[in-house]
Amino acid sequence: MKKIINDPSTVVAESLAGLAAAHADVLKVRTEPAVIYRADAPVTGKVAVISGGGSGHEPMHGGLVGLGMLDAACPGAVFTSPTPDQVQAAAELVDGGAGVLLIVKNYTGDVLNFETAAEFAEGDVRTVVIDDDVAVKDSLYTAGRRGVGGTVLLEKIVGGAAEGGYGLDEVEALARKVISQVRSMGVALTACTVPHVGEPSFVLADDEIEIGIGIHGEPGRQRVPHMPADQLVPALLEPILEDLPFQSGDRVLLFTNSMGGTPLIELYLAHGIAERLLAERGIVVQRRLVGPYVTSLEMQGMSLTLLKVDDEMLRWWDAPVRTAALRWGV
Amino acid sequence: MKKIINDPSTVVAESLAGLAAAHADVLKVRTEPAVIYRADAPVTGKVAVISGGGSGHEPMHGGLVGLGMLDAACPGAVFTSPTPDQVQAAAELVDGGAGVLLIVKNYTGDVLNFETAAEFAEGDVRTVVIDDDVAVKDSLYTAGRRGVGGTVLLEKIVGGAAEGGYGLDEVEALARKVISQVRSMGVALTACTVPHVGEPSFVLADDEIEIGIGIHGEPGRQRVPHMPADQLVPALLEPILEDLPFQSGDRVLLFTNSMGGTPLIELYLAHGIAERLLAERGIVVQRRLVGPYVTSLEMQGMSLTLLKVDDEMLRWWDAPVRTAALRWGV
Amino acid sequence: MAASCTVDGVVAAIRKVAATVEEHRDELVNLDREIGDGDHGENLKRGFTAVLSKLDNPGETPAAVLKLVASTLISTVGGAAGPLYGTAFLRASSAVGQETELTAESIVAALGAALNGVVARGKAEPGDKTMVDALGPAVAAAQESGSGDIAAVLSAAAEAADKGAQDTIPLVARKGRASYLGERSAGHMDPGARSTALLLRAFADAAS
Amino acid sequence: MAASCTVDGVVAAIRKVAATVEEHRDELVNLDREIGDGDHGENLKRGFTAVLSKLDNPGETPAAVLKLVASTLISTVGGAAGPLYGTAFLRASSAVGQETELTAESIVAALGAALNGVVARGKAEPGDKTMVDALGPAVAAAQESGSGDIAAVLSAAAEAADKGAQDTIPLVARKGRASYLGERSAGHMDPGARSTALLLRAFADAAS
Ligand SMILES: Nc1ncnc2c1ncn2[C@@H]1O[C@H](COP(=O)(O)OP(=O)(O)O)[C@@H](O)[C@H]1O
Ligand SMILES: Nc1ncnc2c1ncn2[C@@H]1O[C@H](COP(=O)(O)OP(=O)(O)O)[C@@H](O)[C@H]1O
Ligand SMILES: [Mg+2]
Ligand SMILES: [Mg+2]
Ligand SMILES: [Mg+2]
Ligand SMILES: [Mg+2]
Repeated sequence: MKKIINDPSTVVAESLAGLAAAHADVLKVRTEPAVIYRADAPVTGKVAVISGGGSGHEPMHGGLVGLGMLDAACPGAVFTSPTPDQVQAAAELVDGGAGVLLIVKNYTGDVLNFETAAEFAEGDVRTVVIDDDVAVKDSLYTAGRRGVGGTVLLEKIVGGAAEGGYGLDEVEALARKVISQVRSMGVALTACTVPHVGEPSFVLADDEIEIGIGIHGEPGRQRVPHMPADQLVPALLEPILEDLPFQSGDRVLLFTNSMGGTPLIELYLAHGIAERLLAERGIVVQRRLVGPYVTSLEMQGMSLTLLKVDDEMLRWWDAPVRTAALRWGV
Repeated sequence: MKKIINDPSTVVAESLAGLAAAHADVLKVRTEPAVIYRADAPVTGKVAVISGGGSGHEPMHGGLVGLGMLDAACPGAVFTSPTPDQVQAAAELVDGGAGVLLIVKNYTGDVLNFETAAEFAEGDVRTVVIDDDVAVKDSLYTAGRRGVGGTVLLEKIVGGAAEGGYGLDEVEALARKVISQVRSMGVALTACTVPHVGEPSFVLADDEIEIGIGIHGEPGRQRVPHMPADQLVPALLEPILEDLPFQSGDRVLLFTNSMGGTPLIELYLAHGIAERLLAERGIVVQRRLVGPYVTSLEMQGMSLTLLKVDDEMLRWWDAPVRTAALRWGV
Repeated sequence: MAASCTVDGVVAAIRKVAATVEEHRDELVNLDREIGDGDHGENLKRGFTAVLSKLDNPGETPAAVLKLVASTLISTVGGAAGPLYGTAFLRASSAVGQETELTAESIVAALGAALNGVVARGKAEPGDKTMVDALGPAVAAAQESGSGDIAAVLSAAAEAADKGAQDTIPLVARKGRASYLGERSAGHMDPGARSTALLLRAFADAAS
Repeated sequence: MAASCTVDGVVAAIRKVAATVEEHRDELVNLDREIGDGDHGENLKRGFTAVLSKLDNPGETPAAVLKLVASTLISTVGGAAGPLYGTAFLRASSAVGQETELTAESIVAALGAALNGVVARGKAEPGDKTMVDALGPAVAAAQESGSGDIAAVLSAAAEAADKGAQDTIPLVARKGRASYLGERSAGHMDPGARSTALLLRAFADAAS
């Protein structure tokens, strides 16, 4: 394992120190328990939006803290959900008196830890759980679908609305609407190495890829021979389109995400194919996001996320945002 | 080689198609010869700023085209400088009548091709060559230092000033000042694979790193055993500090760059160490940039760039920019 | 060998558990790499290291110790195992009330309460390939043992947990991260079931 | 064997060069991987493939063919080699003027002009470990051969270029990308010197 670190057990804390130093105009970091929060928190009268999850997915979530997006993010150990006291500390730091929305990705660990925090919390705390990964078959008898790329879109839109003055009920309703309209699917070309493990989380041969990969180095659903981009992109897109389903005339936001190690030259190439396939089906791409936003450390691979948008979602997607990773309009 | 591509010979063209689809509000792409240019070009009365270089360093340069930065970028084949006719086509597309500045990274190929273009160009065309890499010993008898991370800072500052109304003389003078005050140094943990080669450009053992790496997969100056971040960051920073030199009381912009495959969690960790080392020496970090901006495909590694700033540079660094990769103030 | 167990005994047992977790960290990491995300051993190690650092002031009663363990695990482990083991120790703490010495009977009650807590939080059923598949049989065995001897009760529990963990190997996971693998989760032991078996074995060893 | 060479002969020679470049693409890529960035073979292949696609309308004179090659290489090769080889062919084109048949003498002049062009553009000196170390000896050998036979002149040039390319192996690069390696550039043949030797060999073969 070659990484730019000192000690696996201090990676997260040292990285947070660098984040704080780099973006003091946008965010602050507190430790033990670790919370990344808006530099100007709490914003009185604003619904506070909090998320969090295991580290190693950067810029999600810490890089999404700031005006128009998250009020706070709770970073767990690498690929490990944060603990309830982090979430409680975050809520205390950013609660502006208008209620708190917790955005939780659907993993048992995340759900249980946020749930525990919500039980202890004072004030009006709501929780939404995002589960946009179509690679996992949904069922009442399993842990259900995972929360993946759609999380960034959800956090942007909901964060924009909260900044724009939505009350807690409205923010929660908007969040549930976005969750109902967003679907994702990913692929890994290589595995990643968790610092405290020191070895790759799985092994792919030189000509193998893993379709339906999770974002924690969990193996996916299917290991297949590597294929050209013209086949790979539809292999991700088709299951997404069938699932919601997305249909001719639908307006969408297309998010082409790198798992971290896939360079932009490949990502834009894949994005171009996805745009073409959607155009062929009469699906109208109205907004796009391309880049490494929901990553798995250095994993090579990508995911596609499609959100069926309406005017309300577009309005808050377009609203000003100022975070380490996403910034426009300000 | 596992990459999200179809055919090595069409990678650049297909990737440009995706870039154009993703950012139609900011840029346009023309082909044969390939040029990425501002959606609203030419901007009448504005000095046009053009850069370019081999592909594979994304987001540089195409992701830096837009308001407040580059008017056009000329993308060569992967790691191969563009050809003179690309540069000529770019100049024709974006010349707003106030002259053209060509920003060239100091590699023989880039210099010769831009030089050839400049010989043929009409109107007032100036060329500046950036050579900020302290890993290469400068000498009249060699190709000289390479242009690396400093290029992004140069393009932002000069692009801001051109947008702000500077004339060609002023833009050129500012460019030369920035070039004289910026220094960089990089390290590779892993090599990268050029699509048309199909194999890594060099091989590093599991415990080896290459210090002083170039951005084209050229081997660096020194192969050493891997080391903790607390040693690696000073190994990059010290040669930079000694070179200019940077001294106590100096005001700087610190740019911590990923070579592509190094994830943000490691990059911020390294950035934090660099901030601490600079603070210890009384060097005042006034601006920072952290992320993958000057990359070598999927290479794992990083570079540090330090620019000694003055008020003029800060003014144009802070000025609004709207490109695919850098955006603020608008 | 013992019919009762004081606060010191509980503290000693927890130290034994912490040592076991440390010792088996890599094994648990590797099990979790197979069908999860490779952090289970590290998570528990981080949690029990934090527990150890607090055991010099463990409180007055067995319940206080168990509650300290619970809150420390909840605030340091994260992941699925943090809240689940935290809840288990919290419910066990409540179950033993203000007793100053635990009896075999109260230990059986504590184990049952822990199981109920894990099920209430995690909603796993037997056969879902989770820690419940180790803890469930352990509780049943403890209840059936009918012994008044703590060591006997705990060793029956540990043995059943061990078998339960082994029996997770052929199962297809229906809860937790392993469930994403569908059929591919079969053929691997569940890391949480394994850690439950290890914990109970450590308790049994401490009692004997 | 031949005392003169028409436009058709030049076109045939260029086709031969293109075939040679295609054949040796991987070798040139691998040489460039050692001390450069691994694109030299690919760059030349791209350039000569573009040249081939234009050779059906080559123009009327040898000079026109050489100029077509020059401008095509300049606009398709990129990198250091593009402008350098482009300049070489451009200067060679000027040197042969409006002649409709090239003589051994005019070929010697063309080679000399090519060398001067490469040196003017690239500022490399002999021993800098560049294509100049193949082209320089080639020009000298062509001049010294004193033969009136084109094939003899070109084969003397090719032989000298070959030796010149071999002789770059121990050199430390002082120009181009390889110079960044400092001492570590020694022990490898310069890719541009190798491609120059290959080009001249193809010309010689075409003439014989
Ligand atoms: N719903 C659940 N109920 C009971 N146990 C569960 C449940 N989900 C997961 N587990 C247990 O948690 C273990 C994984 O713990 P750990 O690796 O620490 O958390 P994570 O899956 O969040 O990385 C699994 O092996 C399983 O035994
Ligand atoms: N200044 C120079 N003068 C003459 N030849 C040069 C010079 N710089 C580089 N070369 C030649 O160019 C070759 C490299 O060409 P190529 O790989 O196509 O370009 P790049 O180095 O831009 O990738 C070198 O092997 C060398 O022979
Ligand atoms: Mg986990
Ligand atoms: Mg090159
Ligand atoms: Mg786990
Ligand atoms: Mg080269």
